[in-house]
Order: sequence, then structure tokens, then C-alpha cells
Amino acid sequence: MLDYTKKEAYERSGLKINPAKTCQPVGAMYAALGVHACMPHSHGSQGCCAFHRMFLTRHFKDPAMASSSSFTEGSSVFGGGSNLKTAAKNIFQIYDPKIIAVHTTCLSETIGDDLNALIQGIDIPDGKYMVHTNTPSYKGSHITGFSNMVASFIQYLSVSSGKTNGKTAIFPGFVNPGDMREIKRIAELMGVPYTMLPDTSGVMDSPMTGKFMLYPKGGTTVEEIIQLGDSTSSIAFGKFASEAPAEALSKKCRVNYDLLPLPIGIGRTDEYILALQKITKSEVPDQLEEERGQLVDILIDIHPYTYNKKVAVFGDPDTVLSIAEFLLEMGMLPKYLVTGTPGDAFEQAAEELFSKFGVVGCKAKAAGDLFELHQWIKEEGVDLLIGGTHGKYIARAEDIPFVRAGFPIIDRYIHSYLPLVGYKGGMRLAEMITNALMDRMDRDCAEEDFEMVM
Amino acid sequence: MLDYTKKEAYERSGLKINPAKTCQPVGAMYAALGVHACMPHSHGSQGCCAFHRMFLTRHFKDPAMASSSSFTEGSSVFGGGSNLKTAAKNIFQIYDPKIIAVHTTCLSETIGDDLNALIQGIDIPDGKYMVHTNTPSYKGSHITGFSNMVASFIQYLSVSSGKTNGKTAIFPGFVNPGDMREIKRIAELMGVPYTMLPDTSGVMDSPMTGKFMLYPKGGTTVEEIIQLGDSTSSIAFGKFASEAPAEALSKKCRVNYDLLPLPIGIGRTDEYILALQKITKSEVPDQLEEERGQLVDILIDIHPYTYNKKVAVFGDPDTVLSIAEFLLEMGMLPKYLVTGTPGDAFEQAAEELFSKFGVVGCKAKAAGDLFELHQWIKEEGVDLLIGGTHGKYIARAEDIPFVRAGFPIIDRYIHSYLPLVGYKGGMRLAEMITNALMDRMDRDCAEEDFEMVM
Amino acid sequence: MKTIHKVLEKYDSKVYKNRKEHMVEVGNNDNNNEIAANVRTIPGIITQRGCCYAGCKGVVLGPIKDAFLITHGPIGCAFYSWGTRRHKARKEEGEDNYLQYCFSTDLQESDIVFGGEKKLKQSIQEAVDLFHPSTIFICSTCPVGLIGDDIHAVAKWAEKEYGIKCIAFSCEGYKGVSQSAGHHIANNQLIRYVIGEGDREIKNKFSVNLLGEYNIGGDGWETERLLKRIGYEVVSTFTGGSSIEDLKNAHKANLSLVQCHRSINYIAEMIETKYGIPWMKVNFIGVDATMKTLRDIAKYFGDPELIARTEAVISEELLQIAEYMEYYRGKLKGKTAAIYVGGSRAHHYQALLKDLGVHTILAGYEFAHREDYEGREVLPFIKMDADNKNIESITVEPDIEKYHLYLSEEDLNRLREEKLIDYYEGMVKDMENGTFMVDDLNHYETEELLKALKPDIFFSGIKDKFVAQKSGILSRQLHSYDYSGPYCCFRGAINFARDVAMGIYTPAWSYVKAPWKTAPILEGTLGGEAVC
Amino acid sequence: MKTIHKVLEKYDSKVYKNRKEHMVEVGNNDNNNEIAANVRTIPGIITQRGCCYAGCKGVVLGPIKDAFLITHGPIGCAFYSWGTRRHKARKEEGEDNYLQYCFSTDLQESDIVFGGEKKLKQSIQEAVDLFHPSTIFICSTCPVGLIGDDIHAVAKWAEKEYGIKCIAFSCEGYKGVSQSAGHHIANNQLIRYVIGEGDREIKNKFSVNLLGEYNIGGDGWETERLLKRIGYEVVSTFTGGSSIEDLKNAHKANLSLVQCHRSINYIAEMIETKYGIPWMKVNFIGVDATMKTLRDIAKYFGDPELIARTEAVISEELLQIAEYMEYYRGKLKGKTAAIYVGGSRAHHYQALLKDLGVHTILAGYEFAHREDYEGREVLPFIKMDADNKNIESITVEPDIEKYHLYLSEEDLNRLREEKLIDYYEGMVKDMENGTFMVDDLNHYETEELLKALKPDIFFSGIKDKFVAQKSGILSRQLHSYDYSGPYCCFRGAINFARDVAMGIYTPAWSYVKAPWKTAPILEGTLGGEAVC
Repeated sequence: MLDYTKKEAYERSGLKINPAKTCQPVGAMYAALGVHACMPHSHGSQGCCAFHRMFLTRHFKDPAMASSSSFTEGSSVFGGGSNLKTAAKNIFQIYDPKIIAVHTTCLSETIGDDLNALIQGIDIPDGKYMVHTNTPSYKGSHITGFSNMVASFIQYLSVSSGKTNGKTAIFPGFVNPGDMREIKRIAELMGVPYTMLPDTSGVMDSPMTGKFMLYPKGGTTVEEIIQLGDSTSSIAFGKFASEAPAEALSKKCRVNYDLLPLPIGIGRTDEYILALQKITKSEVPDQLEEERGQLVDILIDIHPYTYNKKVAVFGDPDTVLSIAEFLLEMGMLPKYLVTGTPGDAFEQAAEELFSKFGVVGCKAKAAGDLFELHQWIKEEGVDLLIGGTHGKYIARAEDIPFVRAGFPIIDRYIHSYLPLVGYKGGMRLAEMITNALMDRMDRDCAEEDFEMVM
Repeated sequence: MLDYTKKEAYERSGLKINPAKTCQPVGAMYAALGVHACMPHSHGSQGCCAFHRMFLTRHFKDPAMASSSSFTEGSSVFGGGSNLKTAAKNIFQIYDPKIIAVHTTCLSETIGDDLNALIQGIDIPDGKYMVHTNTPSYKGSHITGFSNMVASFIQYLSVSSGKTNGKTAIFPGFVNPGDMREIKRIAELMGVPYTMLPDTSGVMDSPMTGKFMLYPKGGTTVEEIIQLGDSTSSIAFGKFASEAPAEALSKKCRVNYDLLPLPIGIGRTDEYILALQKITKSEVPDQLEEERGQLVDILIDIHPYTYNKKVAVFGDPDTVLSIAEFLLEMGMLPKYLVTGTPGDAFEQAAEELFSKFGVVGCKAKAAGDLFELHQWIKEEGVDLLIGGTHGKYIARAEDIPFVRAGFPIIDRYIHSYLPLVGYKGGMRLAEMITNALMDRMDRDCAEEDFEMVM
Repeated sequence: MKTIHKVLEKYDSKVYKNRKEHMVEVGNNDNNNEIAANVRTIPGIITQRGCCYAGCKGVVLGPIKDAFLITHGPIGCAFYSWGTRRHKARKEEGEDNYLQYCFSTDLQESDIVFGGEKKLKQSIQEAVDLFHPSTIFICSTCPVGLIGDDIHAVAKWAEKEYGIKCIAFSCEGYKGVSQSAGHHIANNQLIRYVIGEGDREIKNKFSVNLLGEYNIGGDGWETERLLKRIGYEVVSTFTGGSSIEDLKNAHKANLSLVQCHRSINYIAEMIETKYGIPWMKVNFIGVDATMKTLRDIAKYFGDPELIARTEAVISEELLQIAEYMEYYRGKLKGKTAAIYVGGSRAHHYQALLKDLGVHTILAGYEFAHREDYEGREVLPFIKMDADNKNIESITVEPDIEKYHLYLSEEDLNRLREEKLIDYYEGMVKDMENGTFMVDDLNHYETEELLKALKPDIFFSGIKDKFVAQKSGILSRQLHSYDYSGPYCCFRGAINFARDVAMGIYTPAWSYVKAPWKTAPILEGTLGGEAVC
Repeated sequence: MKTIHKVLEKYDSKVYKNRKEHMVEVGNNDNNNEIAANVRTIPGIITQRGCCYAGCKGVVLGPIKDAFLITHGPIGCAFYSWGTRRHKARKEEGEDNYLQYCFSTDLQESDIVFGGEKKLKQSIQEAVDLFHPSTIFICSTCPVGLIGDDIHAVAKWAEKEYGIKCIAFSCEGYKGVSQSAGHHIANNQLIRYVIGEGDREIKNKFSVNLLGEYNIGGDGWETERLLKRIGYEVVSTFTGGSSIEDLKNAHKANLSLVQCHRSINYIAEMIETKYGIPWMKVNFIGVDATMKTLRDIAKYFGDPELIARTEAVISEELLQIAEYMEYYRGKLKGKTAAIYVGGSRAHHYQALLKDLGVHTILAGYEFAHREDYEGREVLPFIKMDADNKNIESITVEPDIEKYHLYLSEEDLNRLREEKLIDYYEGMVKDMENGTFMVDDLNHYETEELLKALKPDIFFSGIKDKFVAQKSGILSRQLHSYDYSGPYCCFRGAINFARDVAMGIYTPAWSYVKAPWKTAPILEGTLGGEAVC
């Protein structure tokens, strides 16, 4: 398994091996799926759209519907304008969405299609919308694309009417529907009226009803996006995924925002609740306080199994950083943090985290890949690996317990329904981690050390 | 590991080997902990109380407070009346409970202490209560003890005032606090006012607050138990754990009851919701329907991994039966069902389940033990083992994936906070089962069969 | 035609006209079942098609275990095609296997602006340093073509610089109209730079190439097992589980077996032209189909002992599966299926379904050409359009040294006339009148046809799998076998039957409708009061 | 005494009077630190004590790996004591190990009414059929004594019927006042029926028994490793990880080392009386304590080479742990601890804590006797009460054949005078003035004393562990070592230090208070309007 990976360091500047990121458009597609009755549209070769739909479907085990401009060699030479025009006509005609959300691809970006101009030239039916975002695959990652798409919804649609509507805009970041549900549940418990954008709950974790719905019940409505301009404030989770939309809303409609880390773990969920409390100015309800206390209780109970355990975490930057802080709260050492997404902010934030908790010997890398992470692990081993499916090869090669968390998880089920965020998500993540470590103890120990009580 | 267990059948009538049950009093203690400000009291030798507290604490990782009559050899000869009298005095004096819930032990039962008479002779402070139940360890199991204690609360306390209070009495059975929370959440979503007895949520999964509370916030209050007599109806989960209290309430206060199976899986949660709907006569809310649809969706998605897989399940009778039905819903074969609790009803119910789903070659045994279950497994193997901690030896001996569910789980953490009941619990259980099976595939497959997508 | 009309109704005239040509009610049309295929998808239509890169890298080249395949472009294309097709390959002693790895030049904006060749060269150097591969493939993605990177020049440079084999594939995603273009491009380079280079000794005159078999779920291994059991030597498999060395020797076989006609027919033909080896369309999917295939192959070789051994093996394998086939046929008989897969399986699987008593009522290909539907007899009548013309079509000449005939020209011509070799009859001849054949079946049509035809099973891919299932119809992926397999030959038929039966009979289906949906609330309340 | 008074205040006069005798502020009392112990717990008081069965089966007999131990009674007692103490044992070649099993007669109502002997016999027959044990132990539970089952007669029957060893233990839960009664009963039967029966050849004159070491978390193994390293032969360990055969040979050693005085002192004394082997109270918990212990043992044997070897091993072991000890001392220095465990550890662990700079401010035993607190010099002054009188106290005579002295009577007497052998000084002498010593510390007192004394760590058992932790104080189980270990000798000290340090420094503690609890809501609303 991965026999070619050796521990000896080797500086690479060309080859990316076993990436920990993918390209912008898939993120934009996921974001657009979180808008109700929206057709995500990939402006490029149809293979992009197929790949992205495939990947989202494999992670969520639910249909990921999107259309494509189906570029041919001709369009690549002469520009994709007519493709987009035809596509828009057909999409509104056949699939009748409320809104088409176009994202570009490396193809249309390289040939320089001016989407603003193209869309202005399209005859959009009354009451329908068409927006776009630029998602060149050769910049950033799927997280950038997600962020760009959310920001573009706002830039296109949100309007400030001059008076606030008392709602808080919530930008959940690139998380699962189960996480979005949990973020909303907390806001509801705190009594904060909100609009979440995007909201893939009900879309990418939709129930079996015996009837396929091209546009399932979930998703932020266009009206809600428009009214985001009247939000009292906004909460943005994750610098990488959500700063851009929060900034866009701030710029366009003067809605102030709190940029928070993804609310995984105690401290980061606390931050979310404090931000909500700043809005309501009322007491935190017992239920949340109880959940918090339960999570603290659990972490104290499990500390003999987690303390000082070395963990490698890879995945999306906001997710990795928040999991890392939760690990630190559990007394674990987030030995290696790797994201494929580029951005110095990741490494800075990681360093701040290490020094906040006073841990040494941990390292973080943005724009990294799993080959290098694996080299690090070979150089100095870890007790646990956390990340998406692609980590399974390393886990098997090095015989390390592996907890699947983040995106993409394409070899397991059910994960997208259940949260990692919030105190409840913390219980779930703590259980996964503890079970992984304890199962390993039970597997590896001598027969006389196989314990009934642990 | 368990090297002495051989597959050859051997009829035993004396020796119990590796039991799948324990004795009545621990169940009574657990039930009493689900009453607010109640001191469970063990009338017997102090070792019983110590053992029970130890075991409950190990399962829940929370304090299990209870007192004992601390019999000496003298009390064993002359009866425990004076011990109980002294105990009551001291308990009210020092620990100031609202109510003392006495259960007997094999010791006090064998010497024939008449608890009714003894309690009548005790000077109970104003506004305080003292109740008892008989829990001879040599009959039934901890489930019987639980059931008896709950029934006794009703017999002692519940009063019909002549007019109903519009509430439904819910008897959750011997389940975790996480399950009780989920049962209550469903009732709340359905708009059914209820009193749950017992309710260990908030008691045995209490939050860390920095302050120990002898009587944590949770638990059914004595007032609520009294008012159970005015319930409009009652829902009792599990024939073994909850029929007796429902029957007691019916007899004493003429409250009709629905005896339902523990709501694990789709069909059995449906039954619960239909029973609630019978009360409200209104629509089932979208949220529950969505959760249900999600669970159905999940089961269809995972069926290639679950279908026809053979499973051995052991534990408490109501739990085992409901897990078995959920397994059948997943297309799995509940090959062996074993409970240590005696009672033909278990085997009957299992047979009905097998024939309802048209499966053959499955067998069930009440008053069984893990030695025999292990023999069966040696005779014909299974793909999965489900039960409490004590199954881990079999799982290791036979190298079978093992999902911990039920009581007791004394070698893992967090399980008691999260439900197995309801559609949400179904997602959790389905995830545990699927992960166990898929992890095993990933462990055992040849390198060339190690799959990125599953 | 009512069903098709009802589906087409929603389209505007332009789309209507276009799509009408792609939808055939078999035997019930004025056009002799002619179908439009291999033409561009209309923008905005939700097609399931992928791109040229997917066909080249994903389908044909991906399975070659020891080709160090660098995707030259932004990260996405490499990432999506990493481990996502189930082309299995064993690492054998002395062979490389890079399938657990994903290699990309991960082009950044500056590379797009200033050109990516430098980074590609750097990547090759790093690949050589870290992995010491004997062969490097370079696959380009959309922007590479546009910015004008000369990957072929880089390949030549690398061969010279490192003394390795390096082949470039200009398989930019926008080329052609589907994955099909990529197959062709891959075929071209393999015939140019790989096939014919080997000098492995072939010990057995009953030697075959297995073309268009990508070892999804282990199909290739099972087919090889069966062929070897009868007495064949499998010289090369294109390309499932193969090493470059295997492919290099393809010119030494005495017959090419073509499983997936669509993706590999170029190589099949060019091998024949260049090396004299005829090809035979085979089908190892389905019990009857496998028997027929084995007998056809034996007939080609014409050896009495081989023929006898073929019959003996068939009998033995049949015996092994008979009981199971009967069991599953009992479970599946009378069910109906719709199939929409790639460029071959929609045809192949009809045979297996028929074995199981399942009636295929709708079938379509994602990226096939007309001959895959109608048979190679339509080849002369297929019009080239701009999209197709852009895909290079190469011609080869006989290789005087390596050209060899197993049968006489006379015998070959006889077999050609019998359509035993060098012929594919297409799908439609195996479809019953009144069933439907649809090319490039798109999402809207899928939804409508599933509603109209109500098949019990929809065989397709991951993108539409859950569309079908949400509407209550079992769907199984026939691209990736839903992570099961093998499905081919005799034993595979049982795996397939088991998987389909479990899908249909899985109890969860019976819970789709909540009981409170069917049992009305007996009593209602109005304004807080009971009304009955 | 203010602290104690404050705690006692809540009690009514009767309880006050009783509990007052059990609570001592060391050096600050009129009673020369006298403490009440080994007396019954007042009913209703939430004691942490267990029963006679727990002491006999759970503590002393449970660890014997090849004793087929049948709990005769209803199911609970067997169930609770199945795998719940961490007395580890290896299965060695040719030895049985039943510790993964739990055996019970699971008495039912009819057995209680009609007697359980028949079922016990049946169970023994089944045990013999299925397991072929060489030794069966029968432990009775509460009702067995009451219904009058003669388990001793059954044991005799079994020995005759099956030619095996079978020993009955009348350890009904109601006997005595705590586990202590069970220790005594187990001790009696082991000296009666086991010790002295062996004929294993002892090869080394530096031969010792290790008494009162139950191998929790592997302590016994670590102690044995250390002793063997120095050059001792460990003849038997009572009873951690031992087989019956080991125990049978205890009479052949030249010295008995007593780790847990409380649970095994009966055997230690009777071995001396019967076989001439003196005993020495040792303590392998703590670095200094271990050093002293090793030197004491060497002194007893008086061999210069052994003494030199002892010093060499001490140096080496110290060197191995020095760096870690310093690290952890740095982390733990100045912390305070409360300890409430069994009958020995509350004393032993004070030594180890001291090594680490941790000050023990409260210590108590669950089931100790006065001598465990005050030293054996108080033995003559201890009054027997009804509860104690019921526990059989047996007397043994010298066994003429097997009696042997390693030292002369004269030397022995000298060592006795030096209190090197046959003496235990008790806990209190190691406690500083102003600290607290509490016997049978109950829940209420625990809660109050934790509040009053605010120790950083509370070492106790599972029942009160979470009581402490809920109030924000780290608690570690010293009965079961919280599933870690070994904690003894030099290496174990590091394990202990690591576990305590991680518990204290685990970051979760800093999250106990929610931030909104400390940072008040800056602005409030009243009646819907902002008030500031």
C-alpha cells in the first residue's frame, strides 16, 4: 500500500501527489445546491459538470443536479457565449428553476468569457434569475469556489431596503447538511431569527418519499437572499469559506459581520453562542448549557484515552483548524495539519492555535498534499488520522486508526446527516475518536490485557 | 480467548456461564434514579448496593447515588426492620431526598422482611415519601426489577382525581438517557403533553458544571407521578420493562395503555408515532416525516452492505427484539437472539418477527447465556455481533465485528448520551452497523480490492 | 410512439427536433431504427456524459497499472479520476503499480498565463526522482490546449532526458462530444507507441488479446480465468489490470477479442491492419452470451480438442451456477429493466438480464456511435460532423516483420462473411419491438421515461442512481457495479443476480410510505373540538 | 478539629457520636490518633463499602486463574464480579485460565424454597464435563447461608466424585462489616486446603512469597520482574496472576513479603506459625518506598552479594526513571491529594505522591482495621464486637515436616525488635499533623471534605470518582487504576505520574464554566426595550 512513499524529505515544486483539495467549480456547485429551486450551471466542457455531480453524489448519496454549457472545440475557440444563451433558454424551458447559478471553469476562464456581459445579453424570464461567479480551477480550491459562489449570490441579489428585518445572516461554510441543521437548531434555541446561505439541508440529505424532486424542499430562497441586504448582522463561519460572502454583504448592504471559526468543539461553539447572545442579549437557554456541560463532562471522562495522542488531520482549511482546536481541547496533539487549499492564513491560524495551547512539535501546511503528509507520518508516526476518504490508503499503509470527517467521504454512508458542529457534533466526533482509539487498543493488546472495563 | 468454549452442544441445567442478565435490584435502582430527588435504597447487605452503584456508574460514567440498609449477620437472622428504620431516619436527615425508593434483595426476600409493614412503621417526614418494591434476585432479571420499581411508584403514589389532565404517561423502558430524550423530543414534536416515568435524562447524563448535585435537575417529580393517575392514556415501551407499570396505572387509575415495542428502527418508531397521533388526531409534523424519510433513504442506500448479513444480538429482551426488527428492516438476518432474562414471551415475539419477515434459520432464546450464544456462533458463524460489553470476548475470539448497544457498556464512552430509538437513533445505529461491516471489509480485503469508493 | 412524444412535448422545437432523432421505439418507427448518436449535447440539457479526458485517462489509460500518469492541468481532473473507477490491478513481483496514487501538475494562474511546460517538466523530473517509473503518460486537460503547451515535445524531451518511455495524450475535455473522443485519442497513441514493441514469447497458439475489458470489479480477471481454463493464452488485456509490457505484446496474439466495442475498436482494427490479427466481438456478460462467445472463439481456432475442452468447461461452470441461477431467476422473472450505460454495457447486460427472466424495456448509451446501436453495417452511412473531424483518425500499414496470420485469408473471409470476426451487430437487433432505445438519455427524459415505463430496475451511473431511487425504483450502477463484481462469465452472473435480487427485495422499500400517509387520521379536530 | 466538626454538625447525635470516632485530625486530638475501624456502617449512610463476598471472591480468590470459581447464588454477584477487577493473568503453557469466564448457579425461586445443593452439584458436574478443571471453588452468596445449603459437604462430594480439589467458601455478603470478612474467610481456606500441598523444587535460597499483591494493572508482574532481576525467586504471589500450584508451594519460601497487609495478614501469620517463614511488610508503591523495601529484604537475607546487587539494580532503575520523575515532579509539586481506598493503598500511595511533591491531606480506608491505621501495636487493645466474632478465626500448629527457618531464632528476634519483620506500622505515622484520617468515608463526608479541603486530586473508586469530578476535582480510581498501570516499583511510578499529570492538565477542565457565565450580558432588555 503506497509503497513508493518514503520518509525522506524531497522538495517538490511541480508534481502534486495525492491532492487534498479539488477545483473551484465543485464548491460553487455545492453552494448553488443550497439555494432553493436553483440550477447550478457549469460553464465549460461537460466533463466538469459530470465530475462534480459524481463527486457530490458520492459524498452525499443524493442526486446533485446541475447543467452544463457543454463546450465543444468550437466554443473553446470562439467563446462560450452562444452555449450559455442556449443553455439558459433550455434550462428555464425544461427544468424551470427559479434561478440559474453559473460558475465558470478553467476552460471558460482561460478563453476569457465575460460572464457579466454574457448574462446581460440573455433573455431571462420574468421572475427568474441568473447569476454567476468566477471559479477558475487554477486558483484556490473547491473551498474558494464555494466562497465565491455564495458571495456572488449576494452581489447579484441582496438589496438593502433601508430598514433591517431583525434577521441574522448565517454563512455556514462548506459543511454537511447535518452541520447546517445543527447550526440552525442552535440559532433557534438562542431565539435568533436567521437566514442561512447556502442551506443544503433538505436538498443533499433529502428524505425518501417515493417521488424524485428536482428541487427538494430545502435551500435558501431567492427572496431570502434578496432580503439578506436587510439583515441586522451576519455570522460567517470559516475564513476560507465564508469571509468573502460576509464581506460582500458588508460592502454592498453595510451588514456587519462576525467572522467565526467553524463551530466544532467547545470553544468554537462557545464563540458562536456568544455571537448569538450579542444579538439577543438574553440568557443562553438551559438546553444548550446542558449540552455544553455534557460535552465537557465527556471530554474529562475520556481524557485518559485522548491525552497526548498524536493526530494527523487533513482536509478543508476551516474544518481542519476547528477539528484541531477540538483535539487540543481533548488534550490531543494535532501533530500534522494539512490542507490542499492554498493560503498562508491557514498556517498562521494553526501556529496561533499551537501556541494558544502551548503545544510544540506540531506542524501545518497549506497547499499541501497527502503524499507529503504521509512522508511526515513515516518520519514520525501518529496515533490517529482524521480526514476524508482519501486518507484510507495512508491509514492502511501505516496501520493507523482512521476517523472519517470532512469532505469528501465517498466510501461510507450516513455521515452527511449527522453533525460535527455544535456541542452535539462534538459528542459525535469525540465518540468516533475515542472508539477508534479504544478499538485499536482492544485489537492490539495481549490477551491478558484485554479489558472488560475501560 | 474463551478457549474452553467448544461448538458441541451440551445441555446445561445447573451452571450459568457468562450470563446475559443480572439481578433485579440494579434495575430497580436505575428506575429510582429516574425520579427527581429520589434516593434509591437497597434493603440488604451493603455489597449489593455497592455492586449496583458500581455497575451503573461504569455504564453511565456519572454518579449513581443510592443507600443501603447495611445488613449484618444479626439483621439477617432477626430481620431488617430496624435497619430500614435507622436508614430512613438517616437518609432523610443527611441526604434530604423528596422520596426514598426501597428495593429488596435476595437477602431480605429470603428472610421474608415485609416491606409494606416495615414502611408503615416508619416515621416519614411531612411532604416526604417512602415507597418500596420487591426485587428478589432469584427471579427474572434487572429488567424485572426495573419494571417492578416503576410499577411500585405508581401503586404507591399515583392517584386519579377524577378528571384527566390531558397528559400521556410514557414508560420508556430500560433505556439510556439519550433514548429518553429522543422519546420526549418526538412526543413534543407531535404536540403530546406527557409525563415520562422514569426519566434518567439530566440525572445519568448530567452536565459538568463544577458542582456536584446529589439530585441533579432531571427525573420525574413525585408530583408528576401522583398526577399520572389523571393521565388520558399511557404508552408503555417494551413488554418486559413497561407492561407492569402500565398495567398498574390501568388497574389503579383506569388509564388505558398502548403496549408498544421499544421504538428502534422504522416500523417500531412508526408505531410510536401512530400511537401519539391517535392522541392528537392531527398531522405528523414535517420534521418527523423528514427524519423518517431520511432513515428509509439511508437503509436503501446501505442495503448492499447489510443485506443477508447474519447477526447475533444479545442483551435485554425489549432491546434485543427491537434491534432485531431493525436488522430485518435492513435486510439482515438476526441469526441468534439471546437474552438472559427469562420469559417465553421473548422467544414467541422473536418467532413472530422471523415469520413476519419470512426469514428462516434464525433462533432465539430467553434465559440464555453468552456461553451458549458463543457455541452457536462456533457452530455457524455470523457477520456481526451486537450487544453490551460482555460480547467483546466472543468478538475477539471469533474475530467478528462488534457493535456495542444496550446495557451494560462498561468499556466505552458517550453511548449513553446518544439515542438508538427513533429515526435519529436509527441513523446512528445504522451508521454503527455499516461502519463496523465496512471497516471489516477494508481490513480484510486484498490490497487490490481496497476501494476508494464504496 | 406515444411515450416518446409525451416526453418530447416539453421541448421547444429546436430541442424537440434534435432529441427526436435520439429516441427510437424499436420496430415502431419509419426509420429502420436509425438513431442519432455521437453528436454534441445541446447546452443546458442535463446530460450524464463526461468529457474527452474522462474517456482517455479515466477509461482507457487509467487501468494501466505501471504507467505513471500525470494529469497536466488544474487539480480537479486528476482528483476526480483518482480511484473512482474500479479498474482493479494487482501488484505483481517486479511490476510497478501506481493506481493508489494521483499525479497532477496542479496548474496555477501563473502557469496559465506564462505556460505550463516548465512545470510539467519539473513534475516529470520529480516523478523520476521519487518513483523511477519506466513509462510516463501525460494527459492534458482543457486549458492546456488553449495555452498551447506542447506536451508531445515535453514527452520527447523526457524520453531523451531520462531514458524512459513517455507518451503524451492531447485529450482536452472539450474535444469531441463525449468520452468517446478520449477513447480514440488513447487508442491512437497506444497503437503508435506501445503495441508491437514487446518480444515476450507466446507459448500457445490459442493466444488472444482481450480488448475493451477494464477489469471493473474484477471482470477481466474472471474472463482471463475462464479463458485460461479452456486453454487460451491471454497475451494482453486492454487495459484492465495490465502493465505496459502486456500491451506491448498485443501484436503477438492470434485473435483479438473485443468486449467493449466502443472504446477499443480503433485498436482492434489497427492491430488487424498492422499485424494481421482479426478481431471478434465477444460478450462475456450473461450465461448464454458467454457460452456463445466461448464457442465462437473455439470455432475461430478450429481445434477439435479446444472445442471439446470448451464444451467441458462450459458444462462444469454451468453446473456450478445452475442452482443459483434457478433461485435468482425465480426471484427476478418478469421484472423489467431500463439500462443506460456507456457504450457497450447497455447491450451486454440485456443478455444477462434475459438469462434471469428480466425484460429490458429501455436501453441507451451515453457515448456510443451509431454502429453500436445499429451494427457496423451502418458505418459507411455515418456522416462526420465538425466535432468528430477534430479527432485525429490515424491509418496504419502492415508491419512486414510482425504481420502474421493464424488462418488463411480464405478462412478469414469465410468467417467475415459469417460475421464471426470483424463485425459487431449493434444493440438494436437484440431488442424487442416496442422497447425503447435512447441515445444520450438526459435527466429530464430519464425522469419522464421512468415515470412512463415504470421499470423495476434502472441500471445506470452514480449521477442518476439516486434520481431513480428517490422515485422508488431500484438503481444499480453498471459503470462501477456499485462496488461489487465480477459480473461477467458464469460466476459473475450469480454475483449480478444476487445484487439485483437483494436490491429489489431489500425490505426498506416497503417503508417508503409512512403509515400515517395511508391510514387517514380517524378523527379530526376543528377549532379545538372533536368533529366526529 | 473545625473541619471535622463542620462535617459532623449535620448528623443527629447518634450518628455524630459514631462517625466522630472514625474521623481524626492527625496530631490534633486527645486520643493519640486512635480511630474506630472495622465496625458496621450505620444503615442509610451512603458507604462505599462492599460485602464479604466481594472481599473473598472479588479480592482474594478472583485472581487465581485456574480455580474454577462457581458463585453459588442468584446471578448478580457473579455478574458484577466478572472481569471488573483488573487482576491480570497470563495463560501459560499447560495452565488453565478461567478469568474470561463467569460461573454461577443462578439460583431461582424454587432453589431458594427447596434448597440449592442439587443445582450446585449439577453445576459442578457440568463444569467438569465442559472444562475439566483441576480445582473448583464454591463461593456462597447471601441467601445460600440462610437456606442452609451445605456447600462444604458438596465440596467434599465433588472431590470424591471427580477426583479434583474442591473448596467451599462461606462468604455470604452479610458477614462481617465489609469486604474484610471475606479476606479472612478466603485466607482461612487457603491455609487449610492449599498452602503446603506443593512439592515444587525451590532453586534459590533467596525465595520469597509475595502476599497481598493482586496484579491489578500488572503490578504483580512488575514487582516480580524487579525481584527476579535482583536475584530472588518468587515462589508464590497471593494471588495476582497465580495458579493454584503456585499457592500450594508458598510454604517453601524463606520470607513472605506482605504488600497489602489488610487482606492477607492472616495467611502471613499462619504461614509463619505453621512453616516458620517470617513476613515482612513491604511497599512497592513509590520510589523511595521501593528502595527501602528492597534494602530491607536484602538485609533480611543478609547476603553481601545480594545487597550489592540490590544497590546496583536500584541505581539502574532509578537512572531509567530519573528524567521522567523530574519532569512530572515539576508538573505536580505542590498539589494536594485526598485518598480513600481499600485497606492499604491509602497508605502506600502517600509515599509515591510524596515522591512527586504531592501532599496528602486526607486519607482513609474502606475496610481496614485499627492496626492498618495505627500500627500492629494496637492489636492487643482492639475490642471484638458481634460482627467480628462471627468470622471464624483459625489457629494453626507448626507442621513438623515442613517447618524451616532461614535465620536463627536469635536473628529473627533481633529483626522483630527492629520491626523489620512481623510488623506493620500503620498509616498514621506517615501522615503529617493537621491532615485528616477518616475511616469508612461516606458520601456525605466526601462531598463536605472535598469542599472544605479542596484537594487537587481525589484518589478513590468508581462510585465516588464522578462525584469528585462533577465538582471539578480530578479523580482517579486507585482500586482499578482507571484501566492503566502498572503503578508499582520504579517504572510504575512513571505511569502513575503520567496519569495524574494528564488528568490535572487535561484542557477540558478549563471549559467547565461557560464563558457566558463569567462575561455578563453587556446589554439587557426589559419589556422588549433596551435599558442601556
